[in-house]
Amino acid sequence: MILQIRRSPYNTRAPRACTLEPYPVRKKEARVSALERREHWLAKPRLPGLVFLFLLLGMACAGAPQTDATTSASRAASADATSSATKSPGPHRAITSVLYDAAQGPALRLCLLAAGLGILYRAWQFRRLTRALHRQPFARSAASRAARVPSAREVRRAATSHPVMKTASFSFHLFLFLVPLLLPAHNLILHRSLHVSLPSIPSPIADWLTMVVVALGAFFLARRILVPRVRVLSTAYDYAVLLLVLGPFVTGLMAYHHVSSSPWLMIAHVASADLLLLAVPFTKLGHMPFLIFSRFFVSGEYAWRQGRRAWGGSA
Amino acid sequence: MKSGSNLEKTLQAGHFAVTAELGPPRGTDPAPVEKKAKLLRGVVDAVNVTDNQSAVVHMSSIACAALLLRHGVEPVMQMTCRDRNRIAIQSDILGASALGIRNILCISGDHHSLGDQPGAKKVYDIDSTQLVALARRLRDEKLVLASQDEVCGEVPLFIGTAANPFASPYELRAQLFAKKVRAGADFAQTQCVFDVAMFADWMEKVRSLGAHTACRILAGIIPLKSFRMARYMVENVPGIVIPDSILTRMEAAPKEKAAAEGIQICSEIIRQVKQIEGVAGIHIMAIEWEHRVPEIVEKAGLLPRPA
Amino acid sequence: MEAGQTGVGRQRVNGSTASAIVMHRIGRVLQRNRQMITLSLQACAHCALCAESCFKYVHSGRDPRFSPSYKAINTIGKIFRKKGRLSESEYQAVSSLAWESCALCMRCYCPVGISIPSLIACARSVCRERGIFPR
Amino acid sequence: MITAAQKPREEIFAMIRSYREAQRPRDFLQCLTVGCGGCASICMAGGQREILGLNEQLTEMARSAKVPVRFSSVTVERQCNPQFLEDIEDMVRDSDCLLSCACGAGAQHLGDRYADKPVFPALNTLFLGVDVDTGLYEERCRACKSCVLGQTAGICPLTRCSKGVLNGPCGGTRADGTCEVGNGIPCAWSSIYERMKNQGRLAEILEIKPPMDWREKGQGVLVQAGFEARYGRAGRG
Repeated sequence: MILQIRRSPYNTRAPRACTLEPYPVRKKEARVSALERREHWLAKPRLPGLVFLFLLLGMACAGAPQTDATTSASRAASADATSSATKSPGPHRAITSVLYDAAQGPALRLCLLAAGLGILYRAWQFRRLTRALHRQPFARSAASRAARVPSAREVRRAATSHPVMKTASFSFHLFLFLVPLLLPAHNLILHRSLHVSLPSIPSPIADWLTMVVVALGAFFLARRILVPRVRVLSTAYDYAVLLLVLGPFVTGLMAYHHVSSSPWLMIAHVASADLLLLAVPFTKLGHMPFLIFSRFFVSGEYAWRQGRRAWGGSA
Repeated sequence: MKSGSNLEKTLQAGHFAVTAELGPPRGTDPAPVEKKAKLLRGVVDAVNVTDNQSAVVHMSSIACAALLLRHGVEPVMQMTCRDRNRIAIQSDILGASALGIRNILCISGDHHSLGDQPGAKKVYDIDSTQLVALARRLRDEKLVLASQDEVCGEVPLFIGTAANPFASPYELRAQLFAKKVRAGADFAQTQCVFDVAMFADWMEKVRSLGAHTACRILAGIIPLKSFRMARYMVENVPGIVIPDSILTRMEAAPKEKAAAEGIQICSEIIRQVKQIEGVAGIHIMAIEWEHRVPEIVEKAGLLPRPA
Repeated sequence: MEAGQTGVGRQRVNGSTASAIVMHRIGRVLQRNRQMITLSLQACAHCALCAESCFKYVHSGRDPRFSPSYKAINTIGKIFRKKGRLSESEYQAVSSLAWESCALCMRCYCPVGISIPSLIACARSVCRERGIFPR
Repeated sequence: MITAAQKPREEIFAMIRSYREAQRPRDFLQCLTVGCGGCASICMAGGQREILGLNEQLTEMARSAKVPVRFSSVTVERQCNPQFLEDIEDMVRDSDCLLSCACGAGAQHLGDRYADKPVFPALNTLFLGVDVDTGLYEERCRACKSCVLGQTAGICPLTRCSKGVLNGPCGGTRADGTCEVGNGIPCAWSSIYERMKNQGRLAEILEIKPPMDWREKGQGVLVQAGFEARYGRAGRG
């Protein structure tokens, strides 16, 4: 089934042969492969980021046994059914509970720390790359004052993105952030360890929202595969990061529905969440901080506010 | 003797010249011109005829000057660069000279967007300095701009220019005046003087450049009718500086006495300006107040005019 | 920031000196924009939402090779990754992408806020340093 | 680059509507809005985004005024280049009138190329300017064909002085250095004086500049050196 994106508002003329050879989606298949394939995604400039990633994970696991005093108490108290804590906590505890403690305890803190540092680094890098714009006063002669300027509403209305894509990506990102924050299970853990918790939404709704997120993820995956202009850009790296993002949601969903009772499921859930947090500043998920800095501070046609900075730093 | 005009004779003789200003009517009725001419005859050496002042349509300066000649008053025809290109300007100068008009004042002219025809196409083909040079070339070499064949007949002209010592950038104003003198100006009428210290400073710079000998400088004088007029001039007319002392005096004066106070201030300024070395006369710009000019000149002790 | 590239290639052999100078100048261009290029290319989520805002893409019957992100990645991305050491044919491909398929009208919309025109302009300046101009 | 701004929508629609009544073509009038990817795009007047907004607005106006007009749109790279106008030949064949969203030059070029169909301008070409900032453009040059920037430290008296004076500031400068015309327009000559003073070229301001030579100012034709042979001597003068 070829996903036929609705005709975009861009070309309202009646479909008709255009002098250039029309562009059938099907034939594109051959032409796309003719384009030179991209090198292996490991050769990307992102290599340092990924090496840093694996290093951190290894360190986290190594550091787990010594520092788990605090968490084991909380784990024992919770005695939640998901973890296989039924066996008595003998000296050689199962590797799964060790990993689970590590993933939930120090690894989480470490990943949060690394993500925070990463975002700070991006902020500093961003500051160094842009320079402050000094607005000089300008004077308008009568003639140019009369020139008509399309109102902001008109400009926004002729925005350049699809309505379908806009709603899909907006809801995807919204739930992506909301679900983990407002999940009752997460708040439980948060409350027990820090005695503070965010308001949480009822579990069935959270569950339904997770399914929406996973569905949207699938939609984006399909779009990446089927829409030619996206496929030509996509590399294995994009697919990997997309799956990385969906990882915690899928495993969380499986855990919630007890698809399998093996402890590895929870470990996978928490580990993938840590990985996701860690990946934000160092991989293409860095478009999150970039968007905030660029669309808020850099002046440009699509800047949300009157940007006070411009690209081209002091260098 | 460059033109034989009465103004030139007075200035050559070293007398303290007095000129006034007259706005042509906004129509064809010659009566107001005649009335004003009668008021000013014998009181002043020459009368400026404005050329569509502040870009508002009036009778043309040449026609009104010719009417003044008929009434025995010597006109100073103002010529702006706003309305005519170089062909029209040169033909107008030749026409005016043929009609017997001897004095010409070369000014840039107020911008047309300030007047009643903002939609007009601006000309500004040449600017005031180039107009002065053009007039001198016509008079001395009898040659039209950029051509070598002589015009027939003499072109006696006494060339005047405007100078505004009170407009920014101030340091440049003296040198700008010297530039116009080098271009060929014979006399100059400055913007209205209220801040005498600033005017003296400008005169001092002009003297250091030695421009005050070749070109006679007439200080511009405007009698203030009311405080409202003074405030309007300060805020809206560019290049006019009225010190606070005069403004407070005008504000203090009661309504009916304001005019008398204005004339009093005017004569004080004239007396102070006369002491400044290099000032060869005054130019009284009393538009629509011509009937008060005799009183001002008399108060300044400049009557009777030299024959 | 003139770090790094100064010591490059002063051999006496004429041919290689000339190319060394070219490489030095390309290095300087890349060095000046290094951070902006890496940051932008990393931030690009390959979502291809910028395509619809590009009239060349729309007018060419939506050929993906005209989408701004494709142009940016396949011009400056490739140059940057290989530090400017591209073969002649690759440079021709880059120059055709940077000049013929892009009018540099600065209007491509990127939801993330990447300045695609600067990337393509940077690719153009590298091509110019290399002595390659639009056909 | 050439800076332009959109005409009021009512004026554009009035042009098309008057043509519609005059012609009475078949059931509806097909109008092709031709955008331009060059200067009109950069100054946000005639780029693809603007012509889409324009088409939506005009369609609404047509519907509310019950005038059967349909708007289609295409954006070419530059309307001032014959090669790019060839690409849209078939679309023009299917349209009844053209709405050009390019500068004056582009609109006329489109009109010359497709002379059998009316071409309506959607933009008012304003000036040759610089993009000071996103969406903010200032005039710099009037293309007077004999540049005097060398004498005035790079500030054009013909464009940025409202009277185009060549010899020093006129008497009408306000106290804060702005022009008598008002609304804060800076006096070009004040800034020229400042710059010349900083560059130590004050004496040059005091030279009397002769009047500008306005010859060769009719329809400009440029034949670059070395191309005369190709296009024959530019003898018409």
